[in-house]
Amino acid sequence: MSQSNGFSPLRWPVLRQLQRGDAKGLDKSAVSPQTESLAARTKSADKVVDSVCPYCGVGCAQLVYVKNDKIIDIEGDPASPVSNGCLCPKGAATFQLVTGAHRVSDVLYRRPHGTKWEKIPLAKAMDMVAARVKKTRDEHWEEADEKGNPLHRTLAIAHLGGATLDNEENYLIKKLFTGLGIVQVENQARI
Amino acid sequence: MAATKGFFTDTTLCIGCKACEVACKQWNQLPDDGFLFTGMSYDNTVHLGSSTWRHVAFIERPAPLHPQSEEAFSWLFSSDVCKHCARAGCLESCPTGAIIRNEFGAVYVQPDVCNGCGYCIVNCPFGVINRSEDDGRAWKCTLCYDRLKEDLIPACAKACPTESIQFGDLETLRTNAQARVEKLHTQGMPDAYLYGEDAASQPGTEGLHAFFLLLDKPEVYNLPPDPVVPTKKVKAAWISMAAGAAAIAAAALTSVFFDRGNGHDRSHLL
Amino acid sequence: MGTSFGRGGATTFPGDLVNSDVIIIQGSNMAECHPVAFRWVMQARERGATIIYVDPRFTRTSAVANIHVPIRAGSDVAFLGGVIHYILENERYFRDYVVQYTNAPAIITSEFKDTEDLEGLFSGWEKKKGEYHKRTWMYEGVDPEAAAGARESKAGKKGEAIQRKPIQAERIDPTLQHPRCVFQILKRHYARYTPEMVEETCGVPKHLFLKVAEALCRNSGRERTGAFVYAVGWTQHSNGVQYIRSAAIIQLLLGNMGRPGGGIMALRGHASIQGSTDIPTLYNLLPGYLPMPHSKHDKDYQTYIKLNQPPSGWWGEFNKYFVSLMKAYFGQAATKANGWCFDYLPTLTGDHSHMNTVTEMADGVVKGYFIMGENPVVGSMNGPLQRKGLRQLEWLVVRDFQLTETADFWREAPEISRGEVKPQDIATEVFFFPAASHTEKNGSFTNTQRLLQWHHKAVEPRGDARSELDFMFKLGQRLKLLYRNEYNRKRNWPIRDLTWDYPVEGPLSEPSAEAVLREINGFTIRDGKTLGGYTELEDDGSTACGCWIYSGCYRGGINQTARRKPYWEQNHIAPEWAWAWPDNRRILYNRASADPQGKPWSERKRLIWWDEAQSKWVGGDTPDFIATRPPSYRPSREARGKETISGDDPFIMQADGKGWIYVPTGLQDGPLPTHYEAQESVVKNPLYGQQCNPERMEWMRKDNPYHQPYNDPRFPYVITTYRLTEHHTAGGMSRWLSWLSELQPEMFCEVSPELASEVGLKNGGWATIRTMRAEIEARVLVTRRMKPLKIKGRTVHQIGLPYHWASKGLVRGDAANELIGFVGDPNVAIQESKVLTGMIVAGRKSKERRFITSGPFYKSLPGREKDRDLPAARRKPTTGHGHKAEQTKEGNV
Amino acid sequence: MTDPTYYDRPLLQESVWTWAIPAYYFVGGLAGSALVLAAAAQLRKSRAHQRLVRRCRWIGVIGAGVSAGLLIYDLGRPARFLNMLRVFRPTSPMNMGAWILAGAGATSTGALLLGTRSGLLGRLGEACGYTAGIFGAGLATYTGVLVANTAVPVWQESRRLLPVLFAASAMSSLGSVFEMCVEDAEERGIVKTFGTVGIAAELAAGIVMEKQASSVARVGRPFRHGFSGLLWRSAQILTAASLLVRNRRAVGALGIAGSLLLRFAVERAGTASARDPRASFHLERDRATSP
Repeated sequence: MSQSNGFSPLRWPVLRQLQRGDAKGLDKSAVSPQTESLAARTKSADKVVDSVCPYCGVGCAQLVYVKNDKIIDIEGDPASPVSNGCLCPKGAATFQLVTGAHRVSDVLYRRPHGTKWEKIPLAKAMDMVAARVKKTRDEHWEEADEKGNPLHRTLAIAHLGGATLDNEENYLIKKLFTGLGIVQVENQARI
Repeated sequence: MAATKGFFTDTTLCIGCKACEVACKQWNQLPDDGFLFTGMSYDNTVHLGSSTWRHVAFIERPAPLHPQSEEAFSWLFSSDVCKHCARAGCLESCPTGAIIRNEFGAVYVQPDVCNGCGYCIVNCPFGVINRSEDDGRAWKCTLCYDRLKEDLIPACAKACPTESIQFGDLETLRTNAQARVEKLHTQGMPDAYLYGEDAASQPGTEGLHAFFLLLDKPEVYNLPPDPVVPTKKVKAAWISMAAGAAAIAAAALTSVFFDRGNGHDRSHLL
Repeated sequence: MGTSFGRGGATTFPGDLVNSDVIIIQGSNMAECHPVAFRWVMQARERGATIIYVDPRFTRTSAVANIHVPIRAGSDVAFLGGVIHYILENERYFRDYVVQYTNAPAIITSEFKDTEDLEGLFSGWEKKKGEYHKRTWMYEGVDPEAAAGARESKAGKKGEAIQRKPIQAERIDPTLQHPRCVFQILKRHYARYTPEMVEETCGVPKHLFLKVAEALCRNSGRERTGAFVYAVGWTQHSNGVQYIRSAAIIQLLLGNMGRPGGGIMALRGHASIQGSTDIPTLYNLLPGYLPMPHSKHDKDYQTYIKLNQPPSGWWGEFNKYFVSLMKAYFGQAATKANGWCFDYLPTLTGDHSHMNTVTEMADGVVKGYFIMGENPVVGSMNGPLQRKGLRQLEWLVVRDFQLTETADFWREAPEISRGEVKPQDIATEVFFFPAASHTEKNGSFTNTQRLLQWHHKAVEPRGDARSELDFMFKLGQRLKLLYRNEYNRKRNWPIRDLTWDYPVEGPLSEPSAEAVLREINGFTIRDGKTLGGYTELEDDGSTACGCWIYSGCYRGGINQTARRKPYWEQNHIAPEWAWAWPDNRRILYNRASADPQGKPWSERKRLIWWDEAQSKWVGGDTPDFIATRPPSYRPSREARGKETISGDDPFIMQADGKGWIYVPTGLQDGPLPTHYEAQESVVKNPLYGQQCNPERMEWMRKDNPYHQPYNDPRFPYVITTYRLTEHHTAGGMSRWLSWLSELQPEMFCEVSPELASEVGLKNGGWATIRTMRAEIEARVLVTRRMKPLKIKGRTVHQIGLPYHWASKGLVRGDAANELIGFVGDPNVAIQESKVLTGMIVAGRKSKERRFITSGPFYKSLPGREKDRDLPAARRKPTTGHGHKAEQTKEGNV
Repeated sequence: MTDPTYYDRPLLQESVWTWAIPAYYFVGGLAGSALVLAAAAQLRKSRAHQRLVRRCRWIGVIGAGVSAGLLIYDLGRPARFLNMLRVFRPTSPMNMGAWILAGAGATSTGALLLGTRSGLLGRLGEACGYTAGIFGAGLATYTGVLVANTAVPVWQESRRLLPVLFAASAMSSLGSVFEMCVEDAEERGIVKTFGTVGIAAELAAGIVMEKQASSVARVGRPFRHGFSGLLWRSAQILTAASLLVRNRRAVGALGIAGSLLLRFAVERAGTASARDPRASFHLERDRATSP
C-alpha cells in the first residue's frame, strides 16, 4: 500500500508533464522515486569473495557478494582465463545451491530398525561415529594373511566420495583412513 | 542521456545451454514457472512470461543446415528476450506511466507504479510481457536496468559462454551484426539474416533494441514476421469512435425532438 | 594416458583449443556437459577450425559442429583404429616426430604374438589366472622378468596407473622397416581396420569416415595441429583405457602432442575430480600417483622402492617422493631405521575398488561406510545391488547438503515403496551430517586442466553444517583420544604417530585449509621452510611433502593457487592465474613443440624453444623439461634417474623419454588397442573371434546377471546413458534447485521415430525400459536426433537415457543406473555404463516386483550361453564376491 | 507455402481480464448513452423530459460508479487504481478512458445534485449536464478503441467498426433497459426510437465488422468457430429477436442479453485469436505481401 500510487500532489507526473510541455508522458515525466534510486544490489555488498564453481571440472571462477554475512549474489569472475566471467546454467544457479531452503542444517540419526530421523547434537554424533570406527576397526583387524604377508588393515570400513571435495579435504581423508588401515577409499573418479 | 543499449542475439553461436535463462532468474530472483515436461525437444519453459525473461527455443528442423550437412535435419537454438522496441506497444498502452523508456533506450516497468491493469499484455506483438499470478503486477526483461546504472552488463549476456548474446551500444551492435551476416553468407550460410535490426527492416516497431540473427522464417522461432505496434493502426478506431459518438448524439437529439408523443398536451391535462 | 605419455592428466587446457586447426570431440558431449569450456571450441570454429563430433546421438554439440558422425555406442576403438589405418596406409604420419619422439622404432621381442595371429588375443594369455602375462610384450633385449612389473592387482585410474619398473628399448630401427619394430607391428595390427570394416562395425558410412580421417590428417603436421577431446563417453567401457590409447596413438603419429592446439583434452565432470586422483581418494594410490603397497610384493620398504623406482626417467626420483610423503604423514616417527614407517601402511590384496566394495558389502564383509558428497544409489551402477549393500551395513555415515536417496535408502527406495523390504527390517544405523558448501570453507579445487584454484570462505556454514576438512580433523582428534591408552599395540602406532596438529581458526575453530595445503606443498623438517618445488625434495628425511606433484603450489609461503591476475594482463597461457601441476606447466610435454635441435617445428605453432644465448629453454609456457638441458645432451651409460633423459626426449616421465605408441608394460589388456564388443552388445564382434575384452572385470552373482553377449532376443536394443546441461550427475546438486529443475523436469528417454513406431511409443507418453537388473519408466521424447544405424544390413536402434533423476528432489523419475550391471575396465576398474542392451515397451512399469535383488527376474534362455570369450580365455576363476580375478577360494555368492 | 509455427504454441499472451471487463463495456456503454440522452433531453425544457433527464442521469451516475468498481475489481493491484490518473498518455486508450470515466462520473454527479437548483448553481448544474453528455458519448464508444488498440489479430482487424458497434450496442441497451423497467409510456416512446436505431445499427455494424475481420480468413475465425463464435451468433440472434417480439419486457430482456453477450463474444474472440499463432502470422504475411 504505502509504496503504491506515487500520487503525492507535488510529485504528480501530470504536473511535471505540464511543466515540461510533455504531451505524451512516455519517459522522464513518468519516472517514479524508486526508479530514480534504483541500483544493482551488488553495489551494497560488504565484501566480494573469490570463489570457484563447484559443479563440473572446468573450474569457472566466481565472485561471491556478501552483505551482513549473507550471500546476495554469485556470478562469474571476468578476469578468469578459464571462463572469462561466463557460467553455464548450473554455475549460474550456484546462488540457489548454497542459499536454498533445501539444505539441511541439523545432524540426523536413524537408529537400527528405526522408521524416522532423529535430530542429535553434532558433538554427540561425532563421538558416536568415532566409537563405531574404533569398534569396527578393532573387531575386524587383519595383521597378516595365512602366508604371513603383511596386511595391517581392516576391510570392514570403506569410504566413498571426494571428487566434489577440496584437495585439502581429500588429503585429510586419505591420510586419516590410511593411518587407520582403511584401504577401500574411493570416489567418483571411477564412478 | 546515455547511449542507447541493446542486445544482438546471434543464434548461429547459441549452444542451447540456457545459462541466460538461469543467470537472469538468479540476478532478478525470479521464481520457476512450474515443472512440466512438454515433449517439445529440450524446451520446457515454452515462452517468455512474467517469471521467464530469457527463453531458449529448440527447433528440430527437417532441413539441412548448410554447410554442416546435406542430411535433411538440423537443430536450431535461439535465446528469446524482450525486444525493447523503438515503438513499444506495452509502453504506449500503459495507462499509469508504470512503463517508461529509460536513459538507455530500454523499456522498463516500474514495479512501484504498475497496478496490474493487464493492458500491456494484449499490446505486445511479441507476447513478451505478462502479469504475475503472485503479486498482480506486469513483469518482463528490464535490460538489467539496475546493473546498467552501475556499468555492469546484463546477467544473461555476461553468462553466455559462446557470445551468442552480445550486449552493447545499439549502433555498434548493428554494424557488427551486418558484418556477421556478410561473413556467414561467404561461408555458405545464405539463409542467415537479421531480424528487426532497424526501422527500415521492421517499420512496424521502428526497429528492435534487442535484435536477432536467424537462419529460418521468424515463425519457426515463434517470432512475428511483420509485427506492428498497435498504436500505429489505431487511427481508424479513433475516427470510428468519433463517428459513433456523433451517431449517439444525433440519435439522442432526433429521438428527443422528433418524438410524436406530444408531451405538451398531456402536461396541460395534468 | 599415463601409459602413453607418462602422466594421466589432460595434456592441455580448453583455452588452448582456440589454436587448433581441427578438433575431434568423441566420447564427450562437450557443448552440453562443459558449455564454458566449449566457448573455446566455438572460437576455434569462428577462426576456421573444423569441429568434428563423433557420438551415437545428435546432441547440442552436433548442432554446432562442422561434421557430426553418428556411431554405434561402444565401437570407438574400431573407428579410431580405422583412422590409424588410414594414416599408415596413406603415409600421413609426421615422420620426424614419430621417429624422434615415439617408440615406433623400438623392436619388440620375437615371442610377441598379435591379435592378428590369435583371433583377438595377444600372446601371454594364462587360462589359469584368467589374465595376461606381459613378458611377451616386452622390448627385445630387455629382461622380461624385471620388466613384468605390473601386478595381478587390477588397479589404477583412467590409465594413470604408473608403470612399475619401466624400461628402455635396447634395440631400435630409425628406418621403421624392421618387421618387429613397433611401427610395423602397428601396421599389421590395424591392417584389418579398413573403411569398409569401420562402416560395418560402427555404422559410419565410408564416405563420412574418409571425410573425417582426411580432415584430421590435413590439419596436422608441421604447420597445423589438431586436438582430441574426450570424457566419460570413452572411459566408461570394459576397455575404456584402450579408447584413450587409440587417440594417443593417433596424436603421436600426427605429431600433435606437446604443441599449441594439439594434445588430448580430458574433460572431468566434477569440480575436483582431477584433484581427487592427484591426492587420491582411491584405494590403489598414495598422493602423487605413488602406488599403495601390495601385500604379496611389497614385503618391506626396500622391496617397495626396488619394484617402483626405475633406473631411468623421472620416476628415478621415486624414493624422494615416498620418503617425503611418509614424513608428512608420520613426522618424527618416520625414520630411516624403521623404513620411514613403511609398515604403517595398509596393503592391497587385489581389487578394492567401488564395485568390489559394494559386492563385499552385500556379502557382509564391510560393516561401516563413509559417503561424502556422493549419491551412489543414483549415480552408480545397479542401484538395487547398491542398496542391498547398504542394507547389510552396521553403520553408514552420509555427508551432503540434503537427504539424498542414499541417505534415505532405508525408507525411500523402489523396493520399499513396493513393500518388498520394510524399514523395520533394516538394521543399518545411519548418520546424516549436513555439509558446508564451497562458499562456506576455504580450499582448492583441481580442475580438468590440472589447475589448482583456491576458493575463499564467504560466510560461516549454517547450523551443524561443517566442511569435510573439519569433520575429518575432529574425527581424527577423537580417535587419537579413544586410542590413547592402547598405544602399546603396534597396530595402533600409526594413529599415535599420525601428524594431526593443524592450527584452527574462526568461530567454529576449524582447521586451517592453508596449513594443510602447505603440508601438501612440502617443507623442510629442520626449519619448516616451505619448499619451492619437488626438485627440492630429499630421500634422507629432511623434507616432508604431502603430494610431490603439488609441490610448489605454496612456493615462498604464498598460496599460489589463490593468484588471480586478470587474463588480459598476461599471455594466452595465463601462467599467473592460480597454479597448475606439475611446476605450473600448462601444456605438458611441450618439449615436443620444438624439433630435436630445439627449434620450433614451425613459427605458427611455436611454444618453447632452446635459447643458446641463455642456454635454457624459453617461451610462453614453463618448459616440461629440465630447463637447462641442451638438445644436444646425451646420457652416459651409467647415468641414473633424471640424468638418463637425453636432450631430445620430450616425455620425461617415461623411462625412455618417448611417447608410447606401443605399451610394453603397464596395461592389463594388451599393448595395442583392439576392438572388443561391450559385455552386452547387439552384434557379434565383426573383427575377432574374441567377443569381449578378455581382461574385463565381471561379477558373476545372482544379483548382477548379464544378458547374452550378443543377439539376446529379450534385449534387442542398445542403451546408452548420459548427462544434460541442466542437471549435474546424480542430481544431488541440481534436482533440489527450481531454476535447474524447471529446465528438465522429468526423467525421459530419447528414441527415434522409427523405434517409436516399431514399439508404439508416443511423444510425451510413457515407456518402460527393462534389463535383467531392473525395470524403469520414463517419459518419451521422440526425436530425429536418435538415428537408427545400419550394421551389416540390419537396423540397430539406440535408446538414450539421461541418469539425473530419482525418487527425491523437486523433479523426479526413475534412475537409469538401476538398469546397469557391474562390468569394469581391467586397468582402472571404471564401470561400463555407456553401452548395454535392453528392452523398451510402451506404457508405465508394472506394479509387481521389478528388481533382480528381489529374486529371479527374467527366465534364463534354454541352451548354452553364447561365448563372450574364446575357449582359451574362458572360465576365469571368481573371488569371494563374484569378481573374476586371480585365483582365490570359492566364495559365498 | 509451408505454414510453420513453434509447436503450435501461441505467439501472443492472452488477455488476463476477467468477466468484469466485458461487463464494464456494457455498463459503461449504458451509462454513457444515458448521459448523452439526458443532455439531449435537457435541451427540451419540458417536465416530461425532466423526468427522463433525471432517470438517465441516475443511470449515468450509478453506471459510472459500477464501471469504476468493475475496473478496480479487475486490477492486479486494486489499491493502486488512482495510478490510472497518474499521467496523461494519449497513446493509451485506457488512460484516456480513465479520464473520460472520471469526467463522466464527476459531471453527471454534479448535474444530478445541482440540476434541481436555481440560480448560479443551477446553471452550473446545467453546464455539468451538457459536459456529462459529451463525456458520456466518449464513455459509450472509447471501449471500442481500447479493444482495437491491441496486438490481438481479431480485435485489431475489427478496429474500423468496433467503436461504432459498441456505440450502437450502448444505445440499444439503454432502449432495452427502458423497455423493461420504465412504466411511463412516453419516456419509453422517446427512448424506443433511440434504442431501435441502436439495434439496427448494432446488427449492421456486427455483420460488416465480421466481414472486415475475416478479410484474412484465419483472423476472423473466432467469429465463426468455437465458443466465441457461438456467443457472437447468439448475441446477434437475441438482438434481432428483440425487434420481433411483442411483449415489451421480453423485448427488453432480449435486447439487454443481446448487447451483454456481444461484449463477451468480442472478449472471447480476442482470447481465441491470441491462442492461435497462425492468426498473427497470416495477418502479417498477408499485409507484407499486399501493401
